[in-house]
Amino acid sequence: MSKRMTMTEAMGRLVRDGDTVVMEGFTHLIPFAAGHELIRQRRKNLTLVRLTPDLLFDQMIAAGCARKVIFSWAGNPGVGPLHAFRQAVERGLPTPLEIEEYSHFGMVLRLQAGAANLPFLPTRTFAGSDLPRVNPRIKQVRCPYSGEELWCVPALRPDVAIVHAQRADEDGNTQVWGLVGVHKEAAFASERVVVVVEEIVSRELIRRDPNRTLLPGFRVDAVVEEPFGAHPSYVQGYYDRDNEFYVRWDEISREPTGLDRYLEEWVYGVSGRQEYRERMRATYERLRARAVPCEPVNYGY
Amino acid sequence: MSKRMTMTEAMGRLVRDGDTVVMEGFTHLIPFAAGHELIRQRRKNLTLVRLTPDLLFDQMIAAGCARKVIFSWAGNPGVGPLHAFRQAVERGLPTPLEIEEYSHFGMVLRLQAGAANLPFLPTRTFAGSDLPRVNPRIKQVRCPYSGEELWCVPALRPDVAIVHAQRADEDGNTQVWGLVGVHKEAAFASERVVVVVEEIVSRELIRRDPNRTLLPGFRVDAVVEEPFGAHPSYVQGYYDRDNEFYVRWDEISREPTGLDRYLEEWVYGVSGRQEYRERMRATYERLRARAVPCEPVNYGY
Amino acid sequence: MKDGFTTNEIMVTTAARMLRDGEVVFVGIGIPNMAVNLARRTRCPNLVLIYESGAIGARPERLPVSIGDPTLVTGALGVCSMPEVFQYYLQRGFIDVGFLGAAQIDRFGNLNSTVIGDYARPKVRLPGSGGACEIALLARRVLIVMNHKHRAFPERVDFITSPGYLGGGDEREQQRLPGAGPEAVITDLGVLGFSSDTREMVLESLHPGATVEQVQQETGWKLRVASPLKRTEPPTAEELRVLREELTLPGGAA
Amino acid sequence: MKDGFTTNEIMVTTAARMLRDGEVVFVGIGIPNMAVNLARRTRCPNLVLIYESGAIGARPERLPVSIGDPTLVTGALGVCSMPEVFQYYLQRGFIDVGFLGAAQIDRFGNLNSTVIGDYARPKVRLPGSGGACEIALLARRVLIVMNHKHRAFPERVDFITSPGYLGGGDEREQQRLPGAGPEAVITDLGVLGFSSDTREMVLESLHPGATVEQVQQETGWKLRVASPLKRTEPPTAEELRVLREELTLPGGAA
Repeated sequence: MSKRMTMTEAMGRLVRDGDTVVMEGFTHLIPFAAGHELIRQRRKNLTLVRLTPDLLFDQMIAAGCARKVIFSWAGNPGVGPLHAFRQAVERGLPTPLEIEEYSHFGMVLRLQAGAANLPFLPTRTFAGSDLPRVNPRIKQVRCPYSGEELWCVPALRPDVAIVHAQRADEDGNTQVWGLVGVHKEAAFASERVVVVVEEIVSRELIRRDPNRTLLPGFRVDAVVEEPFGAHPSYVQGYYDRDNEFYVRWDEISREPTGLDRYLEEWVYGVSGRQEYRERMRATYERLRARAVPCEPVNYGY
Repeated sequence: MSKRMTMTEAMGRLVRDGDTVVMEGFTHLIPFAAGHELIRQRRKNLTLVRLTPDLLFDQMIAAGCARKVIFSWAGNPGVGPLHAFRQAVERGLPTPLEIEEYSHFGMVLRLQAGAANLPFLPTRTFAGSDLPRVNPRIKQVRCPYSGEELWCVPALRPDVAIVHAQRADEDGNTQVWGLVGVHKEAAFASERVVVVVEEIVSRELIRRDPNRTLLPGFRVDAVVEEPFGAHPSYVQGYYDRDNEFYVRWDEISREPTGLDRYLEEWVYGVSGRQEYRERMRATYERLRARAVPCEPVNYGY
Repeated sequence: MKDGFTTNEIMVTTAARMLRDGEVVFVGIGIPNMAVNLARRTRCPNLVLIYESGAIGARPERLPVSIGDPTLVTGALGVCSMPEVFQYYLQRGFIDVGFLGAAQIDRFGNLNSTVIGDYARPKVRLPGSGGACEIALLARRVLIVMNHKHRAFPERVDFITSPGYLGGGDEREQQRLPGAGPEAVITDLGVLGFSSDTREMVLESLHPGATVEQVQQETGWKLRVASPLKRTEPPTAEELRVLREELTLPGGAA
Repeated sequence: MKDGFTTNEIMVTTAARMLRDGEVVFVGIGIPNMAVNLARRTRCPNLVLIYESGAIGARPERLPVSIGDPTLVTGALGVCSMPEVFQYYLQRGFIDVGFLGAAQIDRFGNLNSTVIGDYARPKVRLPGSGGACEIALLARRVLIVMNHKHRAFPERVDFITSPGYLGGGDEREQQRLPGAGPEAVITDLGVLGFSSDTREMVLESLHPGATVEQVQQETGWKLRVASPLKRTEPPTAEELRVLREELTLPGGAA
């Protein structure tokens, strides 16, 4: 049963004002095309969930989509701070932003507990850190065997997961390779799942390599084909990370006017990722991946 | 650094009398060659760990290797009971066998907790079952968020994991496809790890498809190349399950004399898996997998 | 085969008809496997077959002998680890239907696949839970398939491996078990449900040729009978054709 | 570059020399990344590079700009999910060395990468923990790399993101923190260790050209100095060649 939608349809039908939205991807596979569409649709009061808010949430915060961010590391990797995020946290501009903060391990476990339908999961991190002091959701649990106190985090169950991936079939059976981050846990933890892929492929191609499947179609509500949809992040086997843009973002976002100009030109000023891609043809060509194919394995018996 | 050993060396150096040994593989990749070598080396007082003891532990119990079995389903799938296991449990023959019993989910979580270095993991199974009544290691833990009582199991930390896989390089970097079961958790939970593979391949072949890697070499103490080493179970892409043998085992093992004859002929009576394979050439040919290759994916950027 | 079909065939077709298109089904071997594959080839082309071994959306070319058969992987939609299948699929609530069988079932649908006699001094040591305990608790609908024999239908099971309605009534809710409890028991004689108040087993449908007396004789307590008592629809010609032509095991029927 | 090498270069070579061949190292970006790659190309060919992104045994062709760079995957020995990297690798105790940096470090090696000022009303909001908190607790050896500036070396950090020795002495053991605590702090001026009794920071080695006075001036408390105080060995010609020829970022030094 085809679950194919346009990005406009998928974001319009599956993401509502006030939703908790997880948009994972650790450097790899960050769903920028989806985020831009949410900005264009002027979605409001979202609770945004990512380990690393990255440029994606910086843009969504600046555009006024976010009420709250749940995260563990908010920076522009190797470049500097996220200016819009800092403005919002330090000065409440353009509007106040609530934050809920963990370490990476804590965030990972919140999603894993959600995916496993457990109310909590224990961990050996957090001991001696001030994080539990400022985040009362980080609690302790006593081990019924050793008697020791472990720290623990509560399950996170977002309303929607938006998952960028290399490929899926029309039914939503989704495959990923390269860094997989916490994609699977984010999708299983959430009530609804939108998958955005570089290409929709045949069901047969998926079935020829079942070990690469991240999500089965029945766990997916919409599949959107959006080539270059993770730019300026990257997709292994498709295009490289646009490191130059990550550096330029520091300048663009330093002043709200620069950031607004960027949104005007590259988000509000395009109809969607197709137009963005066309206007960025030279960049697309520059970043295109060279071929480093793996060897096939045999699934016969 | 090459970790290559013969099966005799690997079992001799890494498995000691009295050890707790996990030998996983859910139907797929059951390490029979390793088990037979342990029988030949007359290893004693082992605590054997598998979800499904299968013919492998039936043979090891009959041969007197086992003091205890930790398990969740002891049968010959689709055929009938495990006769040696039953003899030992029901009548203490040839020697008494201690058992410690969970459901599959419980066993999986014991290994997962061991792999994660947690003292326990919670679960929603076991409620209303008599299993916690007969196994006091299954306890309850109170969720510090909801207040609800969940069941939980303690971590399992075996002395040795023996892991059968399709291929590894000399350093022990190990790849698996098809059913992966609880292989990764078994290996990470254990103090020592022996990997048995159908073929040792080049480091470059491993590096060309890093997403297929189950275990990194630094987690592995020995790599043994043993083609047909999982027979009568199967290896996806190499050979089919010997379903006929599983049916025949019911007859072979029904009387201790039949079972002893089998051990005499196929375990004690061969020097190792190479001789076994040569004496079973027709079976090996019959079971050989046809080619059903996957499509390569691109790892470039 | 006095009615033109075997008892296995009517069990398979009856079980197959309880499935709804698009459901995600945790499949076992034997009759449940036949039932799911029959349903997929007739009324429910969009069934998703999941095996506790980790095969997702399997498309078996041959009838699998075990739930870890290689044919469940070749051409499957996906493969996942067993920690994932139990946590992210079953415990998360994504399994619509789970099939169970057992050595014993009692008046309140509790299942025993662990031991006959005392646990510490077993008369017969059975295989144990496998994934049955968690399927009984965590699948949305639980269907049980068993041969109807007196020794398999005692009033109380010797050991509760997989809980049904425990002591009956609202005991399952009282003890806060997850899941709704078993929905139906499909035997070689008929179909049994569970009464909505006492939660005891009720004979709801008789297979062609079977009688209430016969069912009572093979049941270890005074069995309640629904009124009206239905007659199970016999397998259609098309169902029998699929079963006999497409779903035979290599070397014999399942 | 008055001594023929930059401060970054001596930090990198000093950090690289603290690694032992065969160790499994959790790598960050910047100087730790340079250090690990330098060590791998000189004294420690069997180092295993692991990134919290899930890349195992990476063999980067170019210097990664981030710890999730695609070059960490192409040609790696393996890839695992982040739940696995934190649980099966780091928490399980298989990471021998973790590198950390921070905006602030205090007398007892506690690190702050969360906030300057009050948490609820921050003067400067920093990025936060990332994986630092768990690396500080769960890696077997923790090495810290920071520029030695007065504002980065206060007597007490504003916020403990990643615990060092807390209030010093045996407080870390008292509070039953896992792990041994930080081993060394490598700065642009020298190398500091921690005293085995009070657990306060001790200047152990001065880089060429640096003075004790200069280090004290950039430190927010009265700094203990080891006796004898060592001089850091300057980078060798071979180390500098590898750094300059093989480990430059596309478009500039790391």
